[in-house]
Amino acid sequence: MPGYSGTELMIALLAREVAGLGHVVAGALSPLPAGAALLAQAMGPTRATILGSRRFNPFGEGGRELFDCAAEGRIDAFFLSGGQIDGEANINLLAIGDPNRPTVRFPGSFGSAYLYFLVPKIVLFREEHSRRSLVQRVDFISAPGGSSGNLMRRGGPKALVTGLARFAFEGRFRLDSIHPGHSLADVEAATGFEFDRAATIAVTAPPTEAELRLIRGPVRTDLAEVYPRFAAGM
Amino acid sequence: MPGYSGTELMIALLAREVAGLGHVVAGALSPLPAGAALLAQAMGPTRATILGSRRFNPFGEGGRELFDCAAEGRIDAFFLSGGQIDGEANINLLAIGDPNRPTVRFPGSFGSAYLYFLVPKIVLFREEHSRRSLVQRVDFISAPGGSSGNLMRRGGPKALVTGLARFAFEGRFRLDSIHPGHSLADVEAATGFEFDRAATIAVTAPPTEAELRLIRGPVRTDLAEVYPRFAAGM
Amino acid sequence: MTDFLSLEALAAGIPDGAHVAIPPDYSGVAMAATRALIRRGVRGLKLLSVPTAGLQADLLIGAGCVAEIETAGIALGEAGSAPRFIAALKAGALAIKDTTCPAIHAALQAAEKGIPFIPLRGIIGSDLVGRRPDWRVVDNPFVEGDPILLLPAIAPDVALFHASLADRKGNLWIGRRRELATMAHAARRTLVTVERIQDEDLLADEASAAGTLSSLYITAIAEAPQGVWPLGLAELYATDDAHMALYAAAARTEEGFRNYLGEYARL
Amino acid sequence: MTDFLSLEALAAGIPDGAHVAIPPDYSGVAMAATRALIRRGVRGLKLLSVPTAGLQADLLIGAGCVAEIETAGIALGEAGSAPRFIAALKAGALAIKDTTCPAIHAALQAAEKGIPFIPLRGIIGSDLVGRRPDWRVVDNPFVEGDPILLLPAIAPDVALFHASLADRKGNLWIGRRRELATMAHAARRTLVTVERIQDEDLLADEASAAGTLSSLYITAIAEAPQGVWPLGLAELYATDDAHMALYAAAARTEEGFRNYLGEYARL
Repeated sequence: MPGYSGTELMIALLAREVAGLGHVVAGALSPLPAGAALLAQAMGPTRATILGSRRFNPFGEGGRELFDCAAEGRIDAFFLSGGQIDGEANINLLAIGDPNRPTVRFPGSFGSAYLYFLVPKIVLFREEHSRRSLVQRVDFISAPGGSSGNLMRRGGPKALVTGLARFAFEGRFRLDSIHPGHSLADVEAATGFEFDRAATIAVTAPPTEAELRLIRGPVRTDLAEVYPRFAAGM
Repeated sequence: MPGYSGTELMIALLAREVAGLGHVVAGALSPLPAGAALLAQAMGPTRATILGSRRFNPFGEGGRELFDCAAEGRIDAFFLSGGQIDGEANINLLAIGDPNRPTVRFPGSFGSAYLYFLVPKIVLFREEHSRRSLVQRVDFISAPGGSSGNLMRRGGPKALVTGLARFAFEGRFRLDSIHPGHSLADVEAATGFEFDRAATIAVTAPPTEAELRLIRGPVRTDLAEVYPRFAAGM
Repeated sequence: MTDFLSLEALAAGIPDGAHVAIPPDYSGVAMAATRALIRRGVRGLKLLSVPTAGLQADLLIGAGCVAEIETAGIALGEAGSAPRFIAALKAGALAIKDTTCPAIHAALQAAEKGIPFIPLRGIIGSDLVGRRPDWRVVDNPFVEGDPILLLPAIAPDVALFHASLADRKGNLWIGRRRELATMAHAARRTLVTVERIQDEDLLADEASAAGTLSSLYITAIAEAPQGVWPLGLAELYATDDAHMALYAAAARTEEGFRNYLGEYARL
Repeated sequence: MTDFLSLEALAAGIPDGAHVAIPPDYSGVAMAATRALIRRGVRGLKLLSVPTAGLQADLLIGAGCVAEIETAGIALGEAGSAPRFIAALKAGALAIKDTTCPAIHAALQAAEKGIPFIPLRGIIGSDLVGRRPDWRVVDNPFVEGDPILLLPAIAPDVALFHASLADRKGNLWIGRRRELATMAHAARRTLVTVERIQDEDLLADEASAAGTLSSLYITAIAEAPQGVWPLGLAELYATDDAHMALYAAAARTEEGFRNYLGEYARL
């Protein structure tokens, strides 16, 4: 058994994706990104903004300011997930089946359809790495992974972190590293979309002592403001 | 000699134009409208908002809120003046001659080009009643008195109060009353635009004791916040 | 002039079929007023969540009060998904206008400014666009070959929310929760519940004025201490997590939800 | 990260030719920084008054620092018209973009939202429209036969203003003067002078947070007590009316203005 939990691994890996950036934001219903943003803030020059938090919230204009702030180019990275994520990095946060009468309904598209375009670095995450979550083609595009040439688009997906592996994204996903304890065969079996392989697929570096100390200390404490149940379960 | 000054007469007459309305606003560089709004507030159910005032200012969104508030239909009356006012109620607050190299430059159009359309009742005022100020045709239209049929327009000029007389406006000015001590001949001689005459042209009722008591008391005191020199000179 | 009403009278101010803007769960949800609405059996509401919804919408939907909801997302926070919302949607008993958070903010700002539409970047390429015949993709008239989305303004009939404090003139302390100001500006009428009402004018000093929404925008106020329970209110009280879990469990079934309503809608 | 600079270093942060947004006379005009700009001999500024201008613009214009001004109005308040502005305009030495207050607010809001344009009601029929080739009258795409004005967004290079208070993190107290927030959001860089800097974090409690503009938007701050003089600053000090009258009289002539500058631009 490794000396860290799946949650701790996700937080550490997501934090590494945004390490050193100026302003990193975690959205609604997003405890893993919130943990990652707080960890990046604890380890570097990053400012973490946590939606729903009173303490980690620079905004004075209400709910719209997050989006205006992104449009002004003042947000460097944001995290998005999806009930489904496909090989073109399209994400589905809405529903499976007819959205007017769905067979599965997710919470909703939230700000994804906007922030995916406006924030330079979008880090995709989904702890559940399965053919159910990582699909050939999403049933509904809440936010598209790519856009045609003439559409104003300043940002988009740069990486995908799951419970099994880390992919880079440049038009297609490229498997870069596999987390300790898992194999390429595991990843292939659990991934519903086609992906490229890096020339050398690394073993993901596990959370360091320093990362774990911060995650189990101040990050967990700070998370409890917005995500008390999540923090208590960590 | 009447028992009141020209300033007191203007304030009383402008206040009567907006008496009983819900929300009356006085703009920048506008001591007479400010006095009138404060007098209307002292005499009735009116809420007076005075631009530049801290005390008579409900706005928490900065300078834009006055205009948004008008667009929402929450302002019932506003006052506008003009370096020139013409017979179609066009007003010129900008310049005479080429605006890029004017022979006369007024302070500027301020919010007139907007509020003239959005506030139901615009009361025009100009204490100086002369062929220089009330002209056949303005040199520059800061804000037009009328608009063609298909343009969204919710309000416009309803009356003009000068140091000599009071006109109603419905596409053309109609002389309704002449202030005490002046004659129709005085008005005709001093007016640069053509105007209609009411069937009976009244003598303007001079300021009442009650109006003068309020003008010389709380209105003057309240005006001193934004217009200290004006209030001191009253 | 702002009216000061009882909670029941306030709820009576929202007619059947009204288009009602409601805040997100962290921003002062008028839960006591929501229970009053359910008690009086309001029907056919069109909810606009600004920009997301939670317990309030789930309760109203479950109680049969809602014909349509426009929302960027709905869930019960850490208590999970919104069960009555999902059940109603699956049953075809609820019309939905799916959207994205900044589109709601921008459309309310358009109403606030009295403009008929407002452009917004991004979004094009999302399947949301195809589901919104009221949205338009046009070419930016200022630049060749630059498609952009236009959103029509949204002016709700009513904004309904809760604030910590009002004064006797009807001014409200909203602090940093300025989406409440935008909602009130955009809406035709604004109905508010508050924890308490103080004598001192909130606009009398600039420190409190900075977080105050003027009575100019407030139609009526009802005092409702703990009026956001079981949700939390900023500095004053936290979300009642145990109750949220209880609700989430009960509302899994229609019967459980009915029992919950019978017990708690009386509060 | 917000830098803390001397007044001279702050002024050095505004290059020749910069597009600079400035607030109206009642909203925290950075007069000490303006005098520092004049001392360093800045040239070719494009001023944007938000939405009106006064002493600051008149001084900068008289001192030859300004190539162009966009404004809805300019005057010295009760001290009368802006003499150096009028003289420069009559001499053909100043380019002017005449506008109307809400058009400036709306265009800054467009920049704040990252949208390329924003519609605005009214205005059509004003001769202002013919003087603004950058504005467009279009048909509302949502309704037949409804002409409306579109304004391009304005994103200034710099917003320059004064606030009463900053904290060590670079957060600013702006209270109800939210046009300062809009300016800072819309501008690429924001340079600010303040009366004083406190140790306590302005965002630490919700009461002060409600009137606080985050350091996220603040490029640099210089301490400049009485930094708005001879204008006034909200609750702290009133406009120096005697000085305004002195300036208005002096600036009637070029020579009087030069003498004034010699005496007061050193402050």
